[in-house]
Amino acid sequence: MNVSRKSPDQNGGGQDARATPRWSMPGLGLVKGLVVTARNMIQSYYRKDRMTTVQYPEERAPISPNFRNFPFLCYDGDNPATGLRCTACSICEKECPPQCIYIVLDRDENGKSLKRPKLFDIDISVCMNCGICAEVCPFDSIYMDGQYEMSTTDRFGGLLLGLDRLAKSADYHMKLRPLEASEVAARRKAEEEKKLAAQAAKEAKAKADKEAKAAAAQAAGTGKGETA
Amino acid sequence: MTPLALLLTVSSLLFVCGLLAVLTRRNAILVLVGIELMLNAANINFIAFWRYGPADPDMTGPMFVLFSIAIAAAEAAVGLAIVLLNFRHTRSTDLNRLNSLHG
Amino acid sequence: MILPLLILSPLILLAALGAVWNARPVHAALMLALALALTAGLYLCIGADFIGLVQFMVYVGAVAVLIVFSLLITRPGDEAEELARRPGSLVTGLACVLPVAAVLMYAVSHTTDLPYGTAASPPLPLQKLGESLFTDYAPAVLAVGVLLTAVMVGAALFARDPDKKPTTPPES
Amino acid sequence: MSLLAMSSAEPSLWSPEWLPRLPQRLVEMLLRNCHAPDWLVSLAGYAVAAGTVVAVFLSAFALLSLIERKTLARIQNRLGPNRAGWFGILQPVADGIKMLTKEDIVPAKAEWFLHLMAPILIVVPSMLALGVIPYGREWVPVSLDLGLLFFFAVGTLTEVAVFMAGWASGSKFPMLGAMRAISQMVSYELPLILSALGVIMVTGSLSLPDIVNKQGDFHLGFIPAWNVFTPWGLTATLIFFIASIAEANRCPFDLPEGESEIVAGHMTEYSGFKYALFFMGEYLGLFAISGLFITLFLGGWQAPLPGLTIVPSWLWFFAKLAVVIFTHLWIRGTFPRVRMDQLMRFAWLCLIPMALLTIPAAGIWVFTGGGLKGWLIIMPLLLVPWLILTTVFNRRLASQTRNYTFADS
Repeated sequence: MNVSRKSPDQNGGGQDARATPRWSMPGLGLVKGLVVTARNMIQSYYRKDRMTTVQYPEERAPISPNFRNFPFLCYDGDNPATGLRCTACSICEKECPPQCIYIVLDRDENGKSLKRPKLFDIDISVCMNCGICAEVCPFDSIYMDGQYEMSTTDRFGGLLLGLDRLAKSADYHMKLRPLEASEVAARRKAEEEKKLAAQAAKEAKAKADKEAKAAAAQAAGTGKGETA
Repeated sequence: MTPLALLLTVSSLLFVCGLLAVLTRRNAILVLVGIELMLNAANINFIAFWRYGPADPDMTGPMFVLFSIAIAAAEAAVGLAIVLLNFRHTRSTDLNRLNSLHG
Repeated sequence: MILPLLILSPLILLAALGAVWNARPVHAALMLALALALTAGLYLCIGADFIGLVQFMVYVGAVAVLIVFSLLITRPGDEAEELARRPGSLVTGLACVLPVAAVLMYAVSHTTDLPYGTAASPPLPLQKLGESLFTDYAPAVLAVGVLLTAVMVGAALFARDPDKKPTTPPES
Repeated sequence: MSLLAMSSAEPSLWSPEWLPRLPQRLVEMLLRNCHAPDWLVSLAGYAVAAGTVVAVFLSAFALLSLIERKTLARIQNRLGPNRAGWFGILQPVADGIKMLTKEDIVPAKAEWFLHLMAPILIVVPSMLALGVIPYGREWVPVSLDLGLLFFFAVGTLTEVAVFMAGWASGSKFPMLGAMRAISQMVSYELPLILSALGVIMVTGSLSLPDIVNKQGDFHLGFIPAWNVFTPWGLTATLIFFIASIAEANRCPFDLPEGESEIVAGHMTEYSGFKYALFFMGEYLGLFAISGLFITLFLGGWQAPLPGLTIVPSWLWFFAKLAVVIFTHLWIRGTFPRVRMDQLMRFAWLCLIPMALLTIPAAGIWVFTGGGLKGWLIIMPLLLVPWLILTTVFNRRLASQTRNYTFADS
């Protein structure tokens, strides 16, 4: 009894049950059990911490940051058409075990790749939420979503997600899983800076080269002229 | 037709039914069914004669039926216990296969 | 007063015939339960309320259930093909039964000559029944008590597994 | 019919005591004014009386199906049904609509006739049994001289019905459930009837209204003379209550329909309205056996204190019924299901000997004239065997204690 009073949980009395005395009043254990359930019942009316029920459609339990469901595509900025990180490299399409991803590369009129998907479909009736697509993506584009209310009345179209429903902004990702998203953002920023720096260096180098070449050409010209 | 004659006819036909079951059934439990029917027929006779026969202030008829019912229950219990015991040995309740004692 | 009897009697006989003729043992046992229950109704109709209810309780509630239960334990097959294969037993059975039926019907037809056709005794007085049960019939009650105790112990001993070994698998 | 005895008292039409019989009397008055023949008047009266009982207990059944779920939920710190209507008050309606509109499936191997008859035969005995219970001083639907015997006799019909359900379904789980149910009912019927015998001995009557009238006095001015307040009656009350839980197939004796073991026992192959009938029969049976329990031991419709007799007697009956039913729910929410061998051993080794002992104890109580002397003689007579039996029972169970290696860690 002492134990159960200390912790008003359902398993109160579990400890002293093990240390059963040699002889106890027959029927006493039954009464003890009845007391436990009666306390449960009465306290459930005034102790809010006993009731763990979340009344789902009105209120929702917060989902864990580790909760992973179907994939989504991340885009930077405000416009999903231009900011999409996906380059339609088709790695995820090839790695997907149930092959639920379908990608068509977007090309311009000359047939040159635009490095963005024209079509990006995920059939979530086939997807098994393994997360391999998110792992293999080298462009930080595809991530696992936290959305779980996916039910639809349309068995085929409703479960085939196209770009319009897959594309979600980087802010959404940040809100969904701040830890992972900020890490990714930092890395991307660093890469971006590196790229910029590299480009700057390259430009500088190119410029220097050009200048050097020009200087050399000039020098050669003058030398030639001199010799001629 | 008086009620007495009706009841006696019913009871004798019931008895005949029970007898037929005892004679033709091969399953020991269904033979017991026949015996119950015959006991029941006898009980109907007792009640019929108590009610429609000569005045019976001592209620011998119902009294006899009470004892008969008690004994019928006992008989069914013992009979079925024997059948079950036998079933455990021979895996059968067929009376034609209970012939290991005939010489 | 004869109308309920006229309705119940053929029903009892039909149920009894069902118990005798039905090829499926469980159906036969259920028909027996029906016949016994209808007989209880017959007793209720002719003023033996107590006997009727006791009949219902003991026969339907105990005996019929016991029979059904042992049928479940032994799981007998249907007897239909056996009955069809060996009509000899049926002929013999009928040959034995018909003379009995004839004798009984003869006796019954002479019983109707008795002068009393209507109810002679009042409906069963319960108080008096109980009193005479425990005064005049006390030795009989004691004997039945001893019998029932012996039966209970005996049946329990019979039905008990002598050794706790698993039963032998049935030979197919 | 010799079975039926009309009640002859004719107090004022509008007294609260007569309220439940108002419909019956109104119909009778109406028919008399139309110069209907006497048999028609009494027949219509009985029909209306039966209709009243059926209406009351069917609505009580609907209410109980909700209250049971709410109570069990609260015991487990849940909320229970709260969507249909205010606090889930329309849940029984929703359940009913669901049940009625479901497809009625009869398995291919089932015997359709017995399969159909079984649910009907489950409901009928419970309804019949409800008809003989005295609900109030003036409210006895059918007053039988042999009421108690009638109650037990129709109660046995349930066994046959359960067997029919199990066997006619033509499948394994129903069969197993039916076998469990029959062995359990047969075993627990004995202590049930034996513990009621003491009441019959003390009252000297099988009529339920007589039994209630006999419990109308008050000892020392405030202790009601209910049978539960006697030493033999206390024992018989406990035994009867335990056996009635088993007879109603409720937890912890719900092996016949143990969901986690054999799906739903004999009801496995039933659906739709037939399943609803089983459900109804079970709850009506619970009402009936609790009503009998109240009638035999808790003083029926008698008020618990002398000053409270102004409250209509049938209200007292239903208050007691509510308490008893709540105890059933409480027990269901508390105890785990027992094992089959424990169940049987408990009935045959513990309950039946004790129930047999209550009969001589009741005899001694009558001959000593009750009072303190009766208590002093009877208490040791019952207490000592009880302690011995329960200790032996506990020992035998304790020797079979099983250690669960992983669950206990």
